[in-house]
Amino acid sequence: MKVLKLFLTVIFILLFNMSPLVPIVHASGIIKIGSFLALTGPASFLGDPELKTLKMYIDQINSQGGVLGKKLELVYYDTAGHAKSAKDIVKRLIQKDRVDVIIGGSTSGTSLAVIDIVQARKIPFISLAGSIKIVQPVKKWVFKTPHTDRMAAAKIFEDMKKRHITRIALITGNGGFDKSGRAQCLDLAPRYGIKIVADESYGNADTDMTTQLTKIRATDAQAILNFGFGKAPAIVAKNVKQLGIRLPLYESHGVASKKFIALAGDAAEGIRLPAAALLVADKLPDSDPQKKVLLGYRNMYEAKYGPVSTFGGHAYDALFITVGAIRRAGCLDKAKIRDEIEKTKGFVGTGGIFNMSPEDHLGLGLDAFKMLEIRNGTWELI
Amino acid sequence: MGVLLQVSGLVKAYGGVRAINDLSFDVKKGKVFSVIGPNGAGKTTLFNLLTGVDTPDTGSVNLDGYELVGRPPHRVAACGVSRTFQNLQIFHNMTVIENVMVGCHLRGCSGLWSAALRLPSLLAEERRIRTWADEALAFCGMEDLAQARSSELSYGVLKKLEIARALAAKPRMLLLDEPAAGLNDTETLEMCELIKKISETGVTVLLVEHNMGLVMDVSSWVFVLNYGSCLAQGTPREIQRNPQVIAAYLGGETGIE
Amino acid sequence: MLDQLIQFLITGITVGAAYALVGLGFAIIYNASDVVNFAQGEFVMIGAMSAISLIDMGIPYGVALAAAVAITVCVGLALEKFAIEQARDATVVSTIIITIGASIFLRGMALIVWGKDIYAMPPFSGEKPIHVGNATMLPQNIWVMAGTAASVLLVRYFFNRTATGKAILACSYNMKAASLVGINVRKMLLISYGLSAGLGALAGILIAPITYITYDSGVMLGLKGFSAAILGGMGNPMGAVAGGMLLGLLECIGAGFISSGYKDAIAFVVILMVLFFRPGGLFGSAQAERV
Amino acid sequence: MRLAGFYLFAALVALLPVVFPDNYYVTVVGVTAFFNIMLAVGLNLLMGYAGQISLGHAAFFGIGAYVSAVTTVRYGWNPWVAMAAGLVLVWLIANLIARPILRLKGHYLAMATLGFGIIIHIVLVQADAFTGGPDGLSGIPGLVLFGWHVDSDLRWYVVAGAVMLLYVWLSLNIIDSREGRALRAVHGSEVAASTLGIDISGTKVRVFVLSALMASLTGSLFAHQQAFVSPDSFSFFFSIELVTMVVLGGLASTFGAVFGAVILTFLPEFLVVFEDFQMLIYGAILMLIMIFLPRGLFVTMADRIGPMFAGYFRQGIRET
Repeated sequence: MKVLKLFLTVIFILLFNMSPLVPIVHASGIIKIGSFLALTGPASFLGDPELKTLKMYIDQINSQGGVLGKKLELVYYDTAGHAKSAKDIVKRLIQKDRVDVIIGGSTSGTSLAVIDIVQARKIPFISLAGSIKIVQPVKKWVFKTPHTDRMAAAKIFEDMKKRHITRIALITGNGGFDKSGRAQCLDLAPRYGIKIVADESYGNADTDMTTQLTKIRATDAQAILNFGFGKAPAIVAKNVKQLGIRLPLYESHGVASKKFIALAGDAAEGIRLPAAALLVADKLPDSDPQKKVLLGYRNMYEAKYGPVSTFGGHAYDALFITVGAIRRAGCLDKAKIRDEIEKTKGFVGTGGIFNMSPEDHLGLGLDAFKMLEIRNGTWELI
Repeated sequence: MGVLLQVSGLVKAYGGVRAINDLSFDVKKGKVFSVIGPNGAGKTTLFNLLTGVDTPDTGSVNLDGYELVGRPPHRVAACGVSRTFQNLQIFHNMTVIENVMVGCHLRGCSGLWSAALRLPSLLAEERRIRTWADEALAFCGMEDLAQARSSELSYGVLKKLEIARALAAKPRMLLLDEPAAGLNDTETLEMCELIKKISETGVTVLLVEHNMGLVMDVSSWVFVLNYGSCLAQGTPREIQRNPQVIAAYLGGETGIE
Repeated sequence: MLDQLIQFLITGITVGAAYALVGLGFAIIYNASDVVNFAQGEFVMIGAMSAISLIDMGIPYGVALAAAVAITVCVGLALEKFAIEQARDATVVSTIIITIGASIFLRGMALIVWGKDIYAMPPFSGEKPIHVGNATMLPQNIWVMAGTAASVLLVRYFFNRTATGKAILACSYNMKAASLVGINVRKMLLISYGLSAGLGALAGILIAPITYITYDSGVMLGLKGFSAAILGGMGNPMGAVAGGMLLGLLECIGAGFISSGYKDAIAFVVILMVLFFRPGGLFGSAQAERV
Repeated sequence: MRLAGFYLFAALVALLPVVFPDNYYVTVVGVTAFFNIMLAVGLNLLMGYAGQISLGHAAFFGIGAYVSAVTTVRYGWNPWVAMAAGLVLVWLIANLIARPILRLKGHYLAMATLGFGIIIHIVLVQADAFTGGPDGLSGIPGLVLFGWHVDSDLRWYVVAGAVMLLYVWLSLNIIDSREGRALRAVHGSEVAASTLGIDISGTKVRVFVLSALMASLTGSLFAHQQAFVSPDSFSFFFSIELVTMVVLGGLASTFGAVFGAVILTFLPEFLVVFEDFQMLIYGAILMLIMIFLPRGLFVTMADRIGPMFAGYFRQGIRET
């Protein structure tokens, strides 16, 4: 008897714990946008501005009456950059929170991990991560807004070609962004007549990269290319300076934020990197169609949170592409929203002007990237 | 009666100190052979060498034709040597009966896979092991305690449990390391009876003990160890009268009676 | 080639010095209480973070550094008082989990206090590279090496010459005996936690200008410090220092001559090999079970 | 009555999806919990019963998962063949490293297993031509059981649940056998065990290999269920989480490991609402449980709730 009672109690406790978690009936009058972002962990500097941007603009849209007369609601969770948690979270978003669209995946790993699920569950998903593998080959339900690592590599190689650089040293971290960028560089370099004479790697939590750079110094490289994000590229920049290496240093779009300049200090001077126009918005000619959008986003973000980065801009683009698609679809039918996202044409975002098509789920050209050089602690267009 | 154990030229040094210094002796089959000596005489070291827990520098230990030196403890055990410990080595994570069932390890043969799948052969063997363990417990008069947790038992009972566990292996030779240490008079008396009973079943007993009353009562041969060497050996009566032994034990004042 | 080797050695020794300090902290606590404190890396992070915050507040450099060490020491004392002391009778594995829990807790605290930002600390004395042949180093590299050397000497002095140090050593040999001869074991444990926390903070402050600090920087450094202490032999503080130096050099030589991608793997393979052939670490003694 | 607790548990596992067929916590988190239980039960054999700590258990989990992933995705192998290949590889590796590693004791053993786990993780990250690097490998085919496609969350619940129950059953069986007692004896006192004829290193090696094989099989299932693998699922953080599961539930108790795995799977799900405070709370909970219930949640609970109830689950619970 006692056993039975206890067993029932256990069951009861389990049920009690479950009851608030039983799927909530989808409330009409709300459009649910699900999001999974790297809010902690090494990639948190991506997820953080992305979340802030989404929150800020969803509040703004709601205060202006919402979309189709419905309010937007953001449901988000932290992946800490882990692919396994991203998968579980996306399932949770679809199954438990019953979101209408998903915007998120700060890192390529987390984005790639959830593709199978969104494809199977047929839900529109706009990724905020860089890897070209996310949209190539094209997956029906998967889109993305950031420029690809392949575009970044191409942009850098174009610039190198202009400077008659043919032999470069590559140094990358061990994260997904770094590794994927490295693969694209290795793949693209021959097309630009560039030979990679050193291919070094570091751990993203390492404290010092002088060893790798010393090896690079001993080669006949004419420039150094560092694909990475977070604190490591700043250490690389400082170590390059410390070792007295006078080669041009290229960084990727992973360091397109004021933070990098602040961290690297003097060592940042002269570094070139490809980045979205957002960083140099005020230096664009007034005729540039992006200028108004960029200044608008930047001013609003900086008024509320401080220095802007291009990463938050990706979330801006994804949110407004989604909102536009929902408006055009006129309903919350997921297939219709997806079709409309795919039909996005001439959308002026922070990353560039998006022209999507069934063959291109990104819709940005190489011209969306600007080549920048850091001078006197800020970016200059070159 | 033949000789079961032949020890010859055994040496073990720790650092520069020779804990066991060129020992040689024979143990006769089915008798109680006691090793006595003051603290630090090397008694426990000797037991460790005999059971493979420690390896001698030189010398040989021969059990009925098998050389034990160089064998790891579990192989020595497989030759029929079982022991108890001065500092109790009870498996506190098991019940009393389980402790004794571990003692039956050598008498079983089932492996991990048959256990995992609970094959019929395993079940049959488990039943046999259980019976043997019950017998060993009963032999030591502990049959009521089979399901008790070993952590709840008194020191005296644990001493007996170690003996039951060692007996469960059906050894040819049993090494008892100070079985009466820490026991009260009644318990010591019981222990004395138990050792005699074990000896009667034909198991050769090698005993290390400080309680001279018990040693003189149960032993058929006493071996006196001093600084790793043999001081004297003989029947209990001879040892009690040996002036060297009396001198070693503080001029005979501490009661070799 | 020689120039390269010198550069690798400079880097290796600097990195190794930081590992050594963290490893020393592990060894001191282990010696006093047989506990491996996996929150040691968090002391490094807290030390560096506090120093940076205090400097940002406009507090004079030297005062800020001293205050940062003091803050970390307080954290170390609190950890001993509120976690370790409460779990006196816990088994080895339980204490491992407790200190892992503590490290997660401290990291969580840092996340709330300092956020996810990356912090940089101004170097002690400028950033002008010093040339050693064709190799270069920063003034901060010298600070790291000198700071480590000084603290190692101080720790040695403390344990070999002072009454408190000897008392802690006594606890490490036999806690019961130590308390019987009138040593306040509780107090000695507190002191050793304070000391390790202080050493961790010092490590953090020394390396912060070379690298950058985030709330989760402690994880890697803690792991490397633990490896250093094990490599040297857990019971031997000077072994931990040697282990740290060796680990730093291994990484740099491995990265320099074999493969930078596998440099950590190379270091761990060497550690495994050492343990396989010397199960008590390089300078430790293997423990034997007493029968 | 030997397996009464097991039958109760099995009934609960079987009933949950019937009552909540499309509940996220049952069919999604539940499956994750099953994988964690499988790993924890295997690790508990090694840690709880044989007393050998391992901070590198995730490595075997990872090897199994990656062998399945790489061979099916890159070479088109049949998943079952891939699974067997994973087991063979893990068997080889485990046998190779078991003897030297298990000679170590205490913190040295912890370091060696930790180091092994980290080495494997680095290989998974760096050998990107093969493993896909940090981005991982996707497109792993699902399992087909006699024409029955395991393709929905509910079906995975059934498969993973069945294998999980099998693991629990195996573990309960092993503990209560000659070999299981030998394991526990090695933990209790190595010297006494050896003088009773137990081959210490052989026993340790066997259980090490067994728990590695259990992890490998779990890894293969995990890879097919996720259809995607990436190295961060197999990092040393996860190894430590596994150890925490085992210790949190209570060492040397199969159901303790089950309980610990369930708690640690669900805890983060409930803590997500705390956002930035999540880590702080998680750390605090871990510390508090281990400080105040050092024998583990489940073991302490089983002891306190009463002898009747505890009797069903207490099989093999450590007595100290």
